[in-house]
Amino acid sequence: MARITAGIGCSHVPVLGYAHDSGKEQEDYFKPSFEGFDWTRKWMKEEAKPDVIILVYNDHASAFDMSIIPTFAIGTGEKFAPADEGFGPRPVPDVIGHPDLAWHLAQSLILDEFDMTMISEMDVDHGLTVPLTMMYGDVEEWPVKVVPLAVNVVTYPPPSGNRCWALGEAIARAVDSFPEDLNVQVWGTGGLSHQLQGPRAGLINKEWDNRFLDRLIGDTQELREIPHIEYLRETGSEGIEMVMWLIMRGALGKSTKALHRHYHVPISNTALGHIVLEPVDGSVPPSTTLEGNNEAAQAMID
Amino acid sequence: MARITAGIGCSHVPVLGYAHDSGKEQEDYFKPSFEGFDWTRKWMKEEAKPDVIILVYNDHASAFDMSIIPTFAIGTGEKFAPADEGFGPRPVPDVIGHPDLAWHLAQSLILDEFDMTMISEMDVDHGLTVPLTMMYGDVEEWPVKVVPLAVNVVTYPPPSGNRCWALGEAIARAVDSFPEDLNVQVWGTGGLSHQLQGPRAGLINKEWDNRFLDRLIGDTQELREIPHIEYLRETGSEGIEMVMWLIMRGALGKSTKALHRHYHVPISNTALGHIVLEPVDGSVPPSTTLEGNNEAAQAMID
Amino acid sequence: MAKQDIHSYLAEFDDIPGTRVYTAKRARAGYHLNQFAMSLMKPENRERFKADERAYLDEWPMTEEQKQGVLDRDFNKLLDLGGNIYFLAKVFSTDGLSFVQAVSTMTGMSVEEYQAMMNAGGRSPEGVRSIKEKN
Amino acid sequence: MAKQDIHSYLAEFDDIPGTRVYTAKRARAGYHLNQFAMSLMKPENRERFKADERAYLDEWPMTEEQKQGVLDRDFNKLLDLGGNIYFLAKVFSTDGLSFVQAVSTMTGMSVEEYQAMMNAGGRSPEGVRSIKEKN
Ligand SMILES: [Fe+3]
Ligand SMILES: [Fe+3]
Repeated sequence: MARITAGIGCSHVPVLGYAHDSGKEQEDYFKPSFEGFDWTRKWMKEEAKPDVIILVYNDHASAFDMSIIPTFAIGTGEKFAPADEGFGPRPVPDVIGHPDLAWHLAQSLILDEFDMTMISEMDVDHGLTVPLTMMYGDVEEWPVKVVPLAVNVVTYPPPSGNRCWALGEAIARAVDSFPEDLNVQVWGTGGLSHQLQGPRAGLINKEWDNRFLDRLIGDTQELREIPHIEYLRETGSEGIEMVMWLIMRGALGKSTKALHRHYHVPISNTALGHIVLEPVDGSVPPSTTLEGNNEAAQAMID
Repeated sequence: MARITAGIGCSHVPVLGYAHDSGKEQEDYFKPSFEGFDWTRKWMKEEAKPDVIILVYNDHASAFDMSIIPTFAIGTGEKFAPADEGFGPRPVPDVIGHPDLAWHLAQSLILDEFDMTMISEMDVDHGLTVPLTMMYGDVEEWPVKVVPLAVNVVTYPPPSGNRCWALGEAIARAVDSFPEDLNVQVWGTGGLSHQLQGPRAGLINKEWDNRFLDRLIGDTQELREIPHIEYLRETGSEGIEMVMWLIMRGALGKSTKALHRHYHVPISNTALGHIVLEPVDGSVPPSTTLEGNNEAAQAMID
Repeated sequence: MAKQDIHSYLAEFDDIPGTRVYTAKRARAGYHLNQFAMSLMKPENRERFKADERAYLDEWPMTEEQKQGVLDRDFNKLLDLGGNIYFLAKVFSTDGLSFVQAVSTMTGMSVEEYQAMMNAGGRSPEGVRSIKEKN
Repeated sequence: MAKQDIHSYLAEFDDIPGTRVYTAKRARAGYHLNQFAMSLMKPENRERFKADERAYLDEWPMTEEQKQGVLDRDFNKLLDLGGNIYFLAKVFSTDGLSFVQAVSTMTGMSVEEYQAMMNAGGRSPEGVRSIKEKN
């Protein structure tokens, strides 16, 4: 049976992809960013060894233009190529999907009353590939399969924090009912505080970011109540990406502990953070909405 | 303030579009189908006169292929052309959207924790244009604006009946908060019983269909509990389209009365039905999930 | 109350006589078959397909069985191989067939027999609701 | 508890100093501006744009103000006119500018000043949370 063994929250700063791809990791400016991932790379390789990552990220006008904006799009394809974001695609391997798990998730989530979009053909941009690079470094092939889960956090409104957390819980239920023995991680990417636009650009809020990281740990569910306006005011217009971390957190269940935590400024326009979490009590509430839970369905079945 | 004044459920049998477009409405085979709409056409023109229709339908492999499958896609574009379904587009006017209302709905629904996809460019097939033809007949321009709401009922699972009803309730709340004075109807299309595939093709279940129509009237909420398997067994594989009628029904609130009802077999492979409903008590439960309802949001606002 | 998961939800679908529910499993198996069918929405592709069906099919990463099913217009087989009826409709529309004509070929009835059944009110659900329950 | 609707939700966004939240209203106003920017993802379009910016812009149903904003690389103005930063990024990438370089132009600082601020830990949220509350 598949099981969620860990969750990772991680910024997806594009310049770190560039630094890696052009061999600049050891330069003074980039070194502290990459060093923060040393522990995690080792742990991924030697201990965690996930089979599949459910990788929550957002597309930055790469795969989706303004003609179609899905709130939650799950990648059901066989593979996903790195997107050309204007400088040619990143020289990293194709991302190999796990359509069996992806379709299982999609089906389970829809029955659980999440209104998913299934997408079989798309390229994936830095939002997805930079965290892979940070965790795995230079590889010929990604040593893991990936189910991409693209969340709209660009056009307002993004999903609420509460909805994201609830989606995470539903993902946990769905993984739990996947029959194959799989070691699954859930990643939430983006953030932390940053603002890329307007006269207020460059905003960084270390205190708020760290309070956010604090509250991913343990059993508090406070984060699901943070309204969009608070992310905007406190963490900059692009800090809203942090709602994606709540999908990861929700999927870890009742309580978590942190195995590793890293926060670094400056890098580009963004506060870089990442956290590695393990479920302590991974239980999630039962679905009240799964179609078959209703009496009429049961009557037909039993 | 915008208000939902009526709801219509209506089959969208392609051959009726063909019969209309080729001047065969008066032929013996088609006559009883069209006559059932005489009352409604008159009522629409002389009494109802909606400004906008929120038109729930499904795409039949016209705008969407298998590469992307949104559960709920709301049309936010300025206009939508009739799709070429293999014989050239139907010779009917372009469908004019209402992007103001559509975006208002999309925003409100997402805050209400429905995971909408917004789509600005798409063609609309018989699922949307045939009901317009049945209600308005031969016109130079459609005398109404349309917000298309495309529901996946092709690839399993479609949304549950309960989810559809709840979406209708959320649509009612959203319409209620649209500031412009608009007379809005909600239509649910598709069904009634039909099966277009396999050795069991041609299935028609008059009794079940009429029980379904019965339960759209009054204050029962029984229909939201019907599981997919019951539609499949009782009404044929394509009868599942009836879940879209529940979005319409949910949007009408607590209780309804029927102004007109029509059921006819045979036409093509499908049981043709339509019903015109008026809200008696249009109230819907308040949202428990709207982002701003939570205390943290309130604290920031008040 | 017993809890149902996606497996029991899906398992029920196999208990409906003469019906293939278009589940993810079928959608995946039939992906390229359905995308091929979709390509026939374009007039220029219809022309190319009609000119040389086999050559056109060979442009698609479909299984040999799927290609043969298309050549044979064996729609029941194509449903088994992951075809969806709304996509397959692009194939029989290209042939100039109506839904009634095409659908009848899946039922083991002639077009006339099928049309007669529909004119008489359609196929009764009696006896074809469940394989297990024989109702 | 007071009930919030979409209007109060959106109204709050206008209270954030120096920030344009990309709401539906902006998304609609900027639709063709953003779709134009997206077109620069294709190398051949970048070449055509660079060869004659005005002519390329005239192929799009954008307002004159939007076109002038692009020609001037006035990103604050383009944000006001419905541009989204991830789409506008295709314009400044075409110019060979990094995010830091392009973003700094919106702040009234030189690239060096902006870079220095970021290296020192970024802009503090103190005083720029709310126009109304001045905090
Ligand atoms: Fe990002
Ligand atoms: Fe239909």
